[in-house]
Amino acid sequence: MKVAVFLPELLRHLFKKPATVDYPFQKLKVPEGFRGTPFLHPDICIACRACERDCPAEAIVITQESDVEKKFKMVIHNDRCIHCAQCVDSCPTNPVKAMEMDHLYELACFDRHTLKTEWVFIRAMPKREAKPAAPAAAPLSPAK
Amino acid sequence: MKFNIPIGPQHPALKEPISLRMTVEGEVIRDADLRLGYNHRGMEKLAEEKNWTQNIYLTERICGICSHSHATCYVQGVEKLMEIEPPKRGLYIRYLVSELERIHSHLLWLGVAGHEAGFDSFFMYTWRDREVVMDLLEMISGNRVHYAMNTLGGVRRDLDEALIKKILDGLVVLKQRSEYYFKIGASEPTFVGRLAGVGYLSKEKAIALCAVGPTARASGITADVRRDDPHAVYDEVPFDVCTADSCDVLGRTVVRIKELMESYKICEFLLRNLPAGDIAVKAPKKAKPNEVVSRYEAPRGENMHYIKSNGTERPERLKVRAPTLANYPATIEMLKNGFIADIPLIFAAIDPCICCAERTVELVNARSGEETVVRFGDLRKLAGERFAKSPVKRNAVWPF
Amino acid sequence: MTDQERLDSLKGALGGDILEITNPARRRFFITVDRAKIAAVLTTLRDRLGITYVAMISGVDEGDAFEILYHLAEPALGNVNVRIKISKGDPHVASVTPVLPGAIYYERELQDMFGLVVDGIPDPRPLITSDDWPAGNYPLRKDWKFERPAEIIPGGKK
Amino acid sequence: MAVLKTFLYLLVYPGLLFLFVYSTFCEWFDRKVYARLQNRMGPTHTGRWGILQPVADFFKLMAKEDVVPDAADKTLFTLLPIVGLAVVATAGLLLPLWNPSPEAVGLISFPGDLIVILYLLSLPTLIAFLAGWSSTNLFSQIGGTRVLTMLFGYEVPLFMAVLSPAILANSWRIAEIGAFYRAKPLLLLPNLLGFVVAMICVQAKLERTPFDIPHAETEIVGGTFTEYSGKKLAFFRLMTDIELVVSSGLIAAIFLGGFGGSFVVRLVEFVVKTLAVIFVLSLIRALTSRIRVDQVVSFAWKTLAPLAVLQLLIVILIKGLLQ
Repeated sequence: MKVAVFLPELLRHLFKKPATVDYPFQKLKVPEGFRGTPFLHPDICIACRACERDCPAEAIVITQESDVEKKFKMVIHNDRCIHCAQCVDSCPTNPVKAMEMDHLYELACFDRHTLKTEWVFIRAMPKREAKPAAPAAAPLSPAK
Repeated sequence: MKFNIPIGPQHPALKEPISLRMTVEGEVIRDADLRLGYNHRGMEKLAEEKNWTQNIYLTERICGICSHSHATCYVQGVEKLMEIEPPKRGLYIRYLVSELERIHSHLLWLGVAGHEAGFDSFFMYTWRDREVVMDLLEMISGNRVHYAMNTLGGVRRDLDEALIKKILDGLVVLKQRSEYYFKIGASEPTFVGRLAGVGYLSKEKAIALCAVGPTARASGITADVRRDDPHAVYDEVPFDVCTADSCDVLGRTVVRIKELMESYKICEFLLRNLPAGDIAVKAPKKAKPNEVVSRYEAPRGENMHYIKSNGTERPERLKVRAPTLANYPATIEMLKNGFIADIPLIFAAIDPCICCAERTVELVNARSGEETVVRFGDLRKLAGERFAKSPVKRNAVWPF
Repeated sequence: MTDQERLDSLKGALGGDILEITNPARRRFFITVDRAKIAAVLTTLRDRLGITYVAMISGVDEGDAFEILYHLAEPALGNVNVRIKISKGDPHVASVTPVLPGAIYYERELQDMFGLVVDGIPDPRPLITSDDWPAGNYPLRKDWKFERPAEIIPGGKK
Repeated sequence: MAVLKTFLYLLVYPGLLFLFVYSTFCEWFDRKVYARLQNRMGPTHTGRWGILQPVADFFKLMAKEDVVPDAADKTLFTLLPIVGLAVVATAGLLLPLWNPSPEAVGLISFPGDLIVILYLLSLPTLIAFLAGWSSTNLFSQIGGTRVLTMLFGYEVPLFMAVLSPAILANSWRIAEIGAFYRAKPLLLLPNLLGFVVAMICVQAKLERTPFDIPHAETEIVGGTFTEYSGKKLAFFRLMTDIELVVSSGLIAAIFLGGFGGSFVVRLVEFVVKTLAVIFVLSLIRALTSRIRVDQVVSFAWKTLAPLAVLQLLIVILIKGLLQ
């Protein structure tokens, strides 16, 4: 029977740099492609509601402000968002997606109302030469 | 003198709510009873109201540790229902993430076993090294816990050369570390003394009580869905099914460490033979009326989903069987005649992942010593009374 | 073993008890049997084919009847699913725990979720519903609807 | 004037204030070493390198709500933490820190103080048992019985191991034992076995891994102190810290020799020796996993007790040879 087999491993770490970081003062970088919070480019959005339909957490709400103007309001409820980025995948705009994810991860706050983000925008017209955006068939092309 | 000890629903040894009630004599357990239902979220009902795409993320949230397992099990079933065949590269990446998840889950379990046995250094070291695989998963998928890699018809993100290199490097580090733990953990006398002979489950009992996963394999049953019913890529990948014959917690530890080694091999194989091509095909919105049983070997054992479609965008029925539920009858058997000191170890050895039910409170009334089941409504009333009598008035009011 | 051989061995073992047998995918078998014979069928499968592992029991509400599926598995045979139909007017089913002791939790779940009565179950307490769960509420029946309460955000609107 | 002086002794040095400051420092040292051995950072936030963290913990606990269970014996429940703190603080006065010269026999150094300090160090264990038993909680009661069961295991080997250097030095007074080994440092070597046994027993007495069975959190929640909260828990934590200082100080005084000299040198020597002992205790804590209570008793009687007896034999033989 061996005794104290862990000893060399323990002593080796005594003067090594700790594996943990002093978090609130020192932050680790998140990798490229980290899924943070979704946000909208209101100038590209064609208001097809594909993201609203596919969002598993029902965190996206799009309402039409007035019939004549094609004015829409989009609210992202970040307090419900599960950061799956399905809205980015579902977004049919090409080549630039109207929905994108940022890299923020410190989302805690004292009031859930501050987590709602809101955009009021005029619907962008799909370009003629681009493929007509059909809301019924959300493309499942992978994100880069 | 016999008395009842409640372990849970809230207890430091349990990371999730479940209630174990032990009848003990001195330090020896004579009987055990299990009460579920503290974490039921009604997901099977909810799944009937969501469309096929939304349900991927719903099934992913059944569990935090084996999130990819449930999503993969669901997705491979739905792909059969929709009659689509994902491209090879997509499948390879999907099961690469599966194996990485198995690695992270087993490393997590090793740490938890160390913690339950009071060996905190082992816990800290394994969890430090688990960060390596967590970082890899974050780089691949963009998140540490809910990878969201699956989509109907393939995966959502591709791997490039630099990332493949990083994963291979990470695997080398992990392999070294695991071999070290295997050597060290198996020869630290206080640790082995706590694990050996604890939680005995004979092979006959394991078969009769339908144990699955490492719990069954540690009792000498060579059952592994990856080999028995190869799903997707597993008939192309060489690997061994790891078993042990000691039928105790030490055996379960050994099986998990061996499985870690196998998973490193599988990951390497998948990365070195990664085919070129697309990673996903387009999936239809609806599925024809049909039914499918999808099986998947999760880190904790066999995962089974039964999916029935009715021609609409939504499933008619989604039944989920998580491996932990299958291991509960065996756990009760293991606990009998053990020591109080071994409860957390035995219970942790099935790697419980409690994703079941909610809303009841069972407690021993400390004043009379009688065991009563207090209803949630009554408990809230009691809390209200306590609050009304309390000398300090808080001005914040709970909104419900 | 090919699927045809597996199909033959299942047919050979069960004989006339099979009302319908299908093989929709590799290693997947769906057998429909009479509800009264379920325990006998599982005993035959256990004794003659060595199927001892019940993976789960699932149920679907089909309006006027319940469809109950016993999902069994065996390494060589693959996945065998035994289907029975139970009319809503007489929601009784015999317990299979004498044959397969591991089925106890799934049978208790059936009782909670569908309101079936499992005759001869050794431990009939509710498994996942709470003790003050109102009687007659069976969540997985299709006519049971859950009204989602309106979301209240603590703190009030700014 | 003499009264004032005595009060100063009791309250400032080597009494409560010194014990409080030094024991919180020792807790910080223990936590930091334990964390660094595990490749973690340990306390970092309060004070430089987190050095004030145990003090902050103490004051935070003092401000917390204090709950007494309805079914508990309130007087006993309330008195125990105070008595416990008083007992270990008294034991702290007997450390050879203050009055090390063998000539000055006084209030806090007298023939037989070794026995008194050992006795005072046994009391916290009984207090922990009473605390567990009086709080009428199932987990506390299991913890309490475990405390007593363990006591039967380690107490006898500890006494034998600590008394053997005293036998060699032919004195029951810590100051005289210290002086004896200062004069003949080579005679420390035969006590090595006793030192190892005493270290293990002290680890068990302080209920640290591998002997943290009475408050094994994954088994019996908070163990003996499950029902304690607020000020009472703060006192118990301080009691454990002072117990750590006193027992490591005792081991340092008896087994580790020293140089003697002026007050400052003696203080530095004391600090260095106790920190060394605490370092080894932390190392044992990081090195092992918790064992079961039956394993403790069998280990104590099958291994520790024979070793302690062997140590006694060695000492008696050497003493015979010396004469």
